[in-house]
Amino acid sequence: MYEQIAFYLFSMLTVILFLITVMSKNVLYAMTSLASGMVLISGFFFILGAEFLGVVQLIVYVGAVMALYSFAMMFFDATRSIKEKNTSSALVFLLGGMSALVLVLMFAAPIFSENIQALYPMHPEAGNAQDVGIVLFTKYLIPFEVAAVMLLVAMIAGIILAGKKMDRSLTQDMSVDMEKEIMIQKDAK
Amino acid sequence: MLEPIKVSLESLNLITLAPMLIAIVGGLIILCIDLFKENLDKSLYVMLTILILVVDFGLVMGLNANERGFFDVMLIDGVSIVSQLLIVAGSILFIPLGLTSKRFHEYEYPEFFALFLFMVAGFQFMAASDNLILILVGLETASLALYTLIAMHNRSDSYEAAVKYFTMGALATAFYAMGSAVVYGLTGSVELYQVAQTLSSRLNEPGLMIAIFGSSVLLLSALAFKLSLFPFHTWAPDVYQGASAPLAGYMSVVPKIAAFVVSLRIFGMYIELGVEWVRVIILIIAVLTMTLGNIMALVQEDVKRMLAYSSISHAGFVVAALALDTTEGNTSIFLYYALFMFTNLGAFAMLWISRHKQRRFDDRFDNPYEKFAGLINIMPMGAVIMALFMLSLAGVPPFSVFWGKIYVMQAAVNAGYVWLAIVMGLNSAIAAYYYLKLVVYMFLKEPVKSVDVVYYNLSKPLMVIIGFATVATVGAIFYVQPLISYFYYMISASGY
Amino acid sequence: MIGLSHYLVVSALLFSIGLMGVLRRRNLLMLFFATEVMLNAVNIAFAAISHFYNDLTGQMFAFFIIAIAASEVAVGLGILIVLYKKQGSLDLDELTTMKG
Amino acid sequence: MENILSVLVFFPAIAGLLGFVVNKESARVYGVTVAAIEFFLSLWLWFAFDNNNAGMQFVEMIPLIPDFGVSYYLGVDGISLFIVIMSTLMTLIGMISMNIAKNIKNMVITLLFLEMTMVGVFLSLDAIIFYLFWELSLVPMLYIIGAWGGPLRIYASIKFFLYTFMGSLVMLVGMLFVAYIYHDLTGVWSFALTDWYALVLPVSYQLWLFAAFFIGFAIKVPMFPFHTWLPYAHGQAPTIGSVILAAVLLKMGTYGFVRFSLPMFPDASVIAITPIAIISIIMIIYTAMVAYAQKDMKQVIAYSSVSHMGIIMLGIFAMNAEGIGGSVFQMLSHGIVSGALFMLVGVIYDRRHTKMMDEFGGLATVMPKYALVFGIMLMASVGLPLTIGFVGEFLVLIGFYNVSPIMTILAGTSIIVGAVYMLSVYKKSFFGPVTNEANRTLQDLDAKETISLVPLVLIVVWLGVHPKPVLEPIDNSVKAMLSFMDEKAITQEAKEMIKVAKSTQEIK
Amino acid sequence: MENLVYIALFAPLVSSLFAGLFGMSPRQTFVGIVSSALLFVSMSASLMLAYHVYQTGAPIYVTMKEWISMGDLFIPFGFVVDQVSVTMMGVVTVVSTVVHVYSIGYMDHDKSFNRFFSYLSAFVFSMMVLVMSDNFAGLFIGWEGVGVCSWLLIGFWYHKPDQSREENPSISPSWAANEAFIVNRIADLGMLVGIFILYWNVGSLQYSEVFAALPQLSEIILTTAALALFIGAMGKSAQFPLHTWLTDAMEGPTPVSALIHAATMVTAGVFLVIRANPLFSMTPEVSFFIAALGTFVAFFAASMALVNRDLKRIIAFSTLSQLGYMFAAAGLGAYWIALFHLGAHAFFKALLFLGAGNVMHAMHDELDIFKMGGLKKQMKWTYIYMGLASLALAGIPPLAGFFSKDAIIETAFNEGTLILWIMLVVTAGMTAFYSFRQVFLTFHGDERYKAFGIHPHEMYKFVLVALSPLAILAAIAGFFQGGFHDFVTRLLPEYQMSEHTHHLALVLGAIVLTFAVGGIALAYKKYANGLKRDEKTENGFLYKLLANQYYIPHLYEEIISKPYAMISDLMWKSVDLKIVDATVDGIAKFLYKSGDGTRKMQTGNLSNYLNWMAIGGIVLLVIAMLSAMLG
Repeated sequence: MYEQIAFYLFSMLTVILFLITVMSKNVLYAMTSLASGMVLISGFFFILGAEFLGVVQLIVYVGAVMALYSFAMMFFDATRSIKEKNTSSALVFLLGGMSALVLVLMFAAPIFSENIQALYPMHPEAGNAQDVGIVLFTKYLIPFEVAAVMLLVAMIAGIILAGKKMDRSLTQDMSVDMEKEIMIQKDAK
Repeated sequence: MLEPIKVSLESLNLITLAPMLIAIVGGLIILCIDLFKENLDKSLYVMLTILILVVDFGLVMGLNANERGFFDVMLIDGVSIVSQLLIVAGSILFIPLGLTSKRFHEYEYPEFFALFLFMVAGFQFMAASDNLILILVGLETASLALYTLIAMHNRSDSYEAAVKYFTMGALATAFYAMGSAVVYGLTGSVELYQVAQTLSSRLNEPGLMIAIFGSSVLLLSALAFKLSLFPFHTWAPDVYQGASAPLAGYMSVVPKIAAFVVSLRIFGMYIELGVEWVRVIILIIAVLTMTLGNIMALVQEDVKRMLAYSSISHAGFVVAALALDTTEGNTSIFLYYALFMFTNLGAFAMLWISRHKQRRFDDRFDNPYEKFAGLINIMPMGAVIMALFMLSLAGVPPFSVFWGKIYVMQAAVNAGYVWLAIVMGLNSAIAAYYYLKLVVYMFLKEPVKSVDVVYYNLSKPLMVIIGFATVATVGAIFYVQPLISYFYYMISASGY
Repeated sequence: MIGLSHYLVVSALLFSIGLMGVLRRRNLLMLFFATEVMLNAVNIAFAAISHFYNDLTGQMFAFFIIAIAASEVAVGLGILIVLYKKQGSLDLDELTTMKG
Repeated sequence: MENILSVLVFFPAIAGLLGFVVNKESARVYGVTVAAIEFFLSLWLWFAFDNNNAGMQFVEMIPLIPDFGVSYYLGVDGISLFIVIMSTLMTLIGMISMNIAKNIKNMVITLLFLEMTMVGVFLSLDAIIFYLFWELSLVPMLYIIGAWGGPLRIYASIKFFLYTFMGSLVMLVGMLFVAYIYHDLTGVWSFALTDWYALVLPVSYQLWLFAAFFIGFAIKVPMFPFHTWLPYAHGQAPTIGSVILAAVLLKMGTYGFVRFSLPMFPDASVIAITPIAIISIIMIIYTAMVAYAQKDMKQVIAYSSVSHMGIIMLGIFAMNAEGIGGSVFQMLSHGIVSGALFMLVGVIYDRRHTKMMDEFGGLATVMPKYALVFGIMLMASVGLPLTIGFVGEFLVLIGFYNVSPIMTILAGTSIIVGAVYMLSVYKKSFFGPVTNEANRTLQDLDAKETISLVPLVLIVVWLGVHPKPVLEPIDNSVKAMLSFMDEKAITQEAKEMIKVAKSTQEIK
Repeated sequence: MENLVYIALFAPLVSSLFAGLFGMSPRQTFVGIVSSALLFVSMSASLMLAYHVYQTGAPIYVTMKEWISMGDLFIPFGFVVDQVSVTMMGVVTVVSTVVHVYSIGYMDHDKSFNRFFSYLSAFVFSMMVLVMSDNFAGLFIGWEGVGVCSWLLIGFWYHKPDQSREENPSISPSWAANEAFIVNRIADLGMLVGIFILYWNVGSLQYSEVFAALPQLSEIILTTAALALFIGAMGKSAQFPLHTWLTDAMEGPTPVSALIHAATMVTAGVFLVIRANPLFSMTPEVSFFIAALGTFVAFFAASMALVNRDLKRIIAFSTLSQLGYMFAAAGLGAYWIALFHLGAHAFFKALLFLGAGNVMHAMHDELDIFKMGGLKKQMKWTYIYMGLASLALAGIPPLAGFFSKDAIIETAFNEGTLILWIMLVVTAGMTAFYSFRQVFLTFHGDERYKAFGIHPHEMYKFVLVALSPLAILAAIAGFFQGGFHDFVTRLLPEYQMSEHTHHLALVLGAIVLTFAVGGIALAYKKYANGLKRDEKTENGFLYKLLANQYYIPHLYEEIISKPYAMISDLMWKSVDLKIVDATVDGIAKFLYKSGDGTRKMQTGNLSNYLNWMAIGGIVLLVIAMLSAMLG
C-alpha cells in the first residue's frame, strides 16, 4: 500500500520535475528540478530495494554531478534566463510523444517472465550493500576497474581541457615552429 | 552474512586481460614520466606509445582463441583477437603521424599519449567482451578519451567537433542503455551468450516481438552512431573536419572496427536467432548509408570532408556485409577494414603533411581541392602516391581496398544477395567520381598558389609512414591471401 | 499491486521527456541536463527489472551508468569550458561553422 | 622462354618505372625503344606460337589468393595472340608518331603503363586478373585524355572513366556470381576462365550473367546507347590517346564477349543474338548517319568506330566460325585502320590546330602524300577488297547471313553508309579547290609521320592480300571454341544455332 | 601457259605500281610509254591465251594461293582462262592498250600525268581480276577494285569546285566520283547477298562448284540468288534506277570514260550475268526481268540522248542504251550474243569516246555540241573515226554494230517477246538519230565555235594511229560472228534462232535497218546544215523532261540525299546529343543535384543533428512497433 502511494507520488513528481528541467527557460530552475528529480529517483531505488544504488545515486548525482553543474553554471554565468531558439515544439512533442508511445507499448508487452532464473540472485538476508559488493568485486571487477580508468580519463580530460595550457593554441601559432628552429640553432652553436 | 567466495587464480584466466593491461599501464607510465621530468619531446612519447602497443600486439597474438576469463566477462574468441590486432595495428600506424615537422597543440601533452593508450585499451575491452556492461564501459572510456583528443587540437573547429561528437555520443549512450535495459528485461541477463539462450526460448511467446525488435532498434541506433550510419552519421563530416588529420583517419578505422565487433556480436545474435527483421533493417540502412554518403561526398569542396563522407559510405558497405551474417560476410568486415586502414592511413597522412597552420586556400577548409591543384608539378611523387590512395579507395584493382570490396561483394553474392552486390557496384562507380575529382585536380589542373605550403608539414617519419602505406596499398595482392585465410580461420573458429 | 510494467512505463516516460529535452534544447548546458534525465530513466528501468527478477545485474548496470554519467559530465564540462573561453557562448546556433 | 607472357605484361611496366629516371629530352627515344622491344617480343610470341594448337599456350599459373581462387594465370590462343601484337604495334607506332611538347616524359611513362594493362587484359585467363588490368587501363587513359586533351578534356576523361567503371562493376558482380556457382558446385574457389568454361549453367542463370557481363563489355565496346562517352573521349583526347583508345581499348569489350560471354553462356548468347543484332544494326546505321552529320573530322572517325564496332559485335553473335573469326580479324583491322585514321587527323591538327572540315578543302593538292595515305586508310575503312578492312567485314557478314539474311542486309548497309560519310569527309577535306589561304602552305608528311604511317599502310595491304598467317590461328581457336560451345549448350535451339565448322566435325 | 596468265594479269599491276612511283613527281612522258608497253604485253599475253584456248578449247585453271580461309569458307586467288574470260581479257586489254597510248597524247598537258597512268593501269588490273577470277569472291575483288579506280579516275580533277546543278549537272568531279562509288556500293550489297546465299547453300564460292550444285537448290533460293547478283550487276552496269552515276561519271578525263564507262567496267554487269549463266538460265523469271529491264533501259537512255547537248553525255546515254541491249540479250538466254555485242560495243564505243576526246582536246574542253559545228575540216581523222563508230553504233552494215545488235533484236523476236522487239527496234532508230545528230552538230554545218574564240586543231598523229586498231575492229568485228559463236558456245549455252525466225531474218534485218537509216536521215535533215534551234520544242514538256533526265537526279536529291543529310543531322543533334547523351548526363546531374539536396541535412547545427538522430531512432522504433504488430 505504502509502496503504491510512494510509487505514484514519486512518479508524478519526477515526471513534473523533469518536465521542468526540460522546459524551463531558467538554468537555475532546470538544475534545481533536475537535482530534486534525481533525489526522487533514488527514492525509486529505495522502494525497489536497491538501497546501495539509491545511496550512490544520492552521492554521485546529487552530490558530485550537481556540484559540478553548479560550478559550471557559475563559470558560464548562466543564472539568468536563457534565450533559446528552441526547435519547434510541434516536432518536439510529436517525436517525444511518439517515442513515449512506442516505448510504453514496448514495455507494456509481457516482458517479465517467471521462468527466468536470476543469475546473480539477491540475498535479502544479507542486505543489498553486501550483495552488490560481492557481485561487483567478483563478476564485475573488470568493468569496475575499467570504470576507474574511465574516471581517470575523465579527470585528465577535465584537467587538460580546463587548463591554462589550452589558452595558447600551438595549432594555429606559426611562431612556435620558429622558436623550435631557433632552439635547434642555439644547440648547434 | 554471505559465504566468502573463493576463486582460484587460474580460473580467472588473467592472460586474457594482459593486452589491455599493458596499454593501461603504459598510459600510467607515460603519466609518471611526465611527473618526473617535464618538457620531454613528443618523439619520446610517440616511440614509447609504439613500443607499448607493440607489446600489446604481441600479447594479443599470443592469446588462444575461444577462451573466457574473469567470470566469463572477458571473451577471447577469434573475432576479438582479430579485431584487437587490427585496433592495435591501426593505433601503431596512426600514432607516428604526430612526428610532424611543425608543432601541433595536442602532441605537446604527454597526456595525449596516455589518453591514446587508454582509448586503445577501451576499444580492446569493447572487442573482448560480450557483456553489455563491459562493452559500454569500454566504449565510454575510449569515447571520452577520443573526445578529449579531438578537443586538444585546440582551435575552434576542434571544440565544435568535440562538442558535436560528445553530445551525440551521450544520446547514443542513452539509447544503448535503454536498449540494454530492454534486453535485460527480456532475458534477465546482459551477457550475450546468456541472452541468446534465454531469448531463443522466449522467441515464441506472444506479444514479445515488439520488445525484441525495440531492443534491437535501440542498440542499433547507438551502434549506428558509432559506425556513422545514416541517419546517425551527421557528426562524422564535422568531426573529421574539426579533428586533426591523423585523428580523423584513426576515427575512420579503429573505433569502427571496435563498434563492428560489438554490432557483430549483438546483431549477429539477433539474426542467428531468426529475427530476420533485423537483417532487413540493417540492409536498408546499409544501402541508404552507402548511397547517401556517396552522393553527399560528390558535392564536397574539402578533401577531408569528402573522405569523411566516403568513410560513411564505406561503413555502409561493410555493415551490409554484417547483415549477411555469413562467415564470409563477417570475415569481409575485418578484411575490408584491414585493407581500408592502409589506404586511409596514407590518404590522411597526405592531408596531414599538407596541413598548414593557416588556411591559405579557403576560409572554411584546411584541405580544399584547390590546394591540391597541380600537385603533379609541385610534388610529383606525392601526387602519384595520393592518386594511388584515391584509386584504391575508389576500388580500382589491384590496390588494397579493391580486395576488400570484392570480398564483401562476393560475400553478398554467396549469401544470395546479388542485388546488394550490384548496389555496391553502382555505388562504387558513383564514389569513383569524387575520388577522381581529387586526381583530376592533382594531375590535370594548374597550381593555384605558391608551392611551398603544400608540403608544409612534411617530415621523415611521415614519409616513412606514407611509404609504408603506399607499399601496403599497392602490394595488397601479395598479402591478401594470408589475411583472408587467417581471418577466415579465426572467425569461423569463433562460430560467426 | 505495482508491477514491473508500472516502473517501466515511468522509465519510458522519463526517457521520452529527456529525449524531448535533447531535441529542443539549444543551450549546451541544458542539453546535458536532458541527457542526464535519459540516463536516470534507464536506471529506473534497470533497478525495477533487477528487483522483479531478484537479480543483481540490473543494479550493476545502473551503477556503471551512474559512473559513466559522472565521467561524461567531467569531460563534457571540460569541453564546454574551452568552448566557452573561445566562443563566449554555449548556444548551439552559434556553433555551425562546419556544415554541408 | 616459357614465361614470355609475363615478360610481355611486365616489361613495359618495369620500363615505365625505370622511365622516371630517364632524362626528359631522352624520354621519347626511351619510349620508342621500349615499345619496339615489346613489339619484337610479341612478334617472337607469334613466332613461337604453335598454329596447330587451338588451346591456350604459354600458360603460366601462380596461385595468388588460393582461398579466394585468384591466381596469376596467363595464356594465349589464336584469338588473343594478334590482338596483343596489334596492341604492342599500335603503342610503338603511336609512340613514334607522338607529337607532344608538354610533359613528354609523363606521357611516355603513362603509355608504357597503359601498354602493360592492355597486354594484360588480352593475356589474362583469370577473371580477377582480367578485371584488374581492365580497370587499371582506365587510369592511364584518364590521364592521357585529361592532361593532353582539348578544352573539354576533364569532362571527357571523367565521363570515360566513370562510364566504363560503372559498367565493369556490374560485370564484376557477374564474375563473383560465377565464382560463387563454381564454388557451390565444386567446393573450390576459382576465377580461372578455363575452370569456368567447364560450368554448365541453367539458362536463367546464363541470361542474368550474360546481362551482367554485357553491361560491362557493351559500355566498353561501346554499344548503342552506351556510346556517348566515345565521341567526347576521342574528340578531346590527344592523337596518341585516340589511337590507343580506338585501336586497343575498344577491343577489350569485344574481346570480352568472345572470351567470356560466348563460351560461358552459350545458350544465353544464342538467345541474345536477336537483341544484340538489333543493337548492332542500330550502331551501324545510326552512328554512320551521325558520323555523316559531323563537322569535326575526328568526330567522324570516332563515330565511325562505333559503326565498325557494330560489325564486330554482329560477327561475334553469328555463332559460326566465319562470323566470329571475321570479328576477331575485324578487331585487328579496325584497330589498325582507325588508329591510322586518328593519326592522320592528328597530322593535320598539328599543322592547323583545327579539325573542322570546313576549314580544309583541297588538301590533296597541297599534301599529296598525306592524301594518299588517308585515301588508302579510307578505302580500308570502307572495306575495299585486298585491304585489311574487307576480310573481316566480309567474313562477319557472310557469317551472320546464316543467322538472319534480313539483318545481314540491314547490317550490310554499312558498306554503303560507311562509304557515304568517309567519302564525304574525303571530299570536304581533300577535294575541291584550296579555299583557305592557311592551307596553301601546309607541309606534307614529314619523316616521323611517314615512318609511323607507312608500316600501317603496308600491314593494311599485306593482311588484305595475304591474311592467312593471321586467320589460321584465329580459325583454329574459334573452331575449337565453337565445338566446345556446341557440346556445352543445353537447349536445342542453341545447339542448332551454334554452327560447328565441318572441318572440325570431320576431325571428330 | 600459267606464266602467260600471270603476265596478262600482273603486267597492268606492274604498270600501275611503276607509274605510282612517279605519282607525285612532275610529268614524265616515259611513264606513259612504259605503262602502255606493259599494257601491250598484257594484251599480247591475253591474245596468246585466247589463241591457245581457241586452239585447244580447254580452259586454263590457275590457283595462285589461298586468300581467306575461315570456318568452312575457303577462298583462293584462283583464275580461270576460258572462252568467256579470254574474250573479256582480249577486249579489255585491247581497248586499254589503245586508251593508254591515247592518254599519252590526251593527258599531255596535265600535271598529274603520271598519277593518271597509275590509276588507269590499276583499273586494268582490277578489271582483269574481275574477269579472270574463278570464284565469286575474286570477282568481287575486281568488282570493288574497278569501283575504286573509277572513283579515282572520275574524281581525277578533284581540284574543281562544286557547281550548282544548273551550271553543271554533275556538280563536280569529286561529287560525281562519290556518287558513282556510293551508288555502286548499294548494288554491291546486293551482290554480296547473292554471294552469301550461294555460299550458305553450296558451301563454296568457286564457279565450278557453285554451278555444279545449282540443280540441287530450291527455286526460291535460285531466284533470290540470281536477283541479288543481278542487283550487283545493275549497279555496275548502271541499269535503271541506279543509272544516274554513269552520265555524271563523264566528269572524268575522256580516256577514262572510254575505257571504264563505255568499254569495260560498265559491262562487268553483263559479264556477271553471262558468267553466271547456269544460274540465270535456271531462273526464267529473273532472266525475263533482266531482259525487260534491259530493253526498258535501252529505250529510256536513248530517249534522254535525243536532246542532250553534252558531247560526252550523249555517248554515255548511248552506252547505257547499249548495255540495255546486252542485258536484253543475256536475259533472253542469248548469252553469246550478249558477249558478242559487249565486245563489239567496246570497240566502237571506245573509239567514239576517244574521238570525242579529240574533239574536246581541240575545243579546249568545251562539250556543248551546240557550240561546235563544221569541225570536219580541222579534224578529218577524228571525223572519220567518229563517223565510223557512229555508223557501227547505229547498226549500219557491214560494221560490227550491225551484226551484234541485229542479233539481239532478232533474239527478242525469236523469243516471241514482241513488245521488247518493238522497243528495241524503235530504240535502234533513236540510236541512229542521236548518234548522227551528234556527228552532224559537231562536224558539219556552220563553225559556231568561232563565236567563242576557239581554234581547234587535230590530235597528235600517234594518237590517231593508235586509234586505228579500234577503228578496224569496229569495222570488221562483225565478220567474226560465226567464229566467235563457235568459240564461246563451247562454254556458253548455244542459242539458235528458230526456223521461223531464220526465215524472217532478212525481213527483220531490213526493218531494223530501215529504222536505223531513217534515224540517220532524220538527223541529217535536221542538223547537217547547221543548228536551227526551235524554241517551242525546247520549251516543251517532253523536251525538258528528257533534257533533265526525267528529273531523276533531282528526285534522288530530294528524296534521298537531302533527307539523309537532314535525318543524319537530326540523329546527331536531337537524338544523340539531346536524348542518349543527355540521359547519361542527366543521371549524373541528378546524382549531383541530389547530393546538393541531401547535404542540406548537414546544417552544421548540432540540434538538427540530434533531431536527425532522434528521428532515426524513433522511426526505427515505430517501424519495429508496426512490424511487430502486423506480424
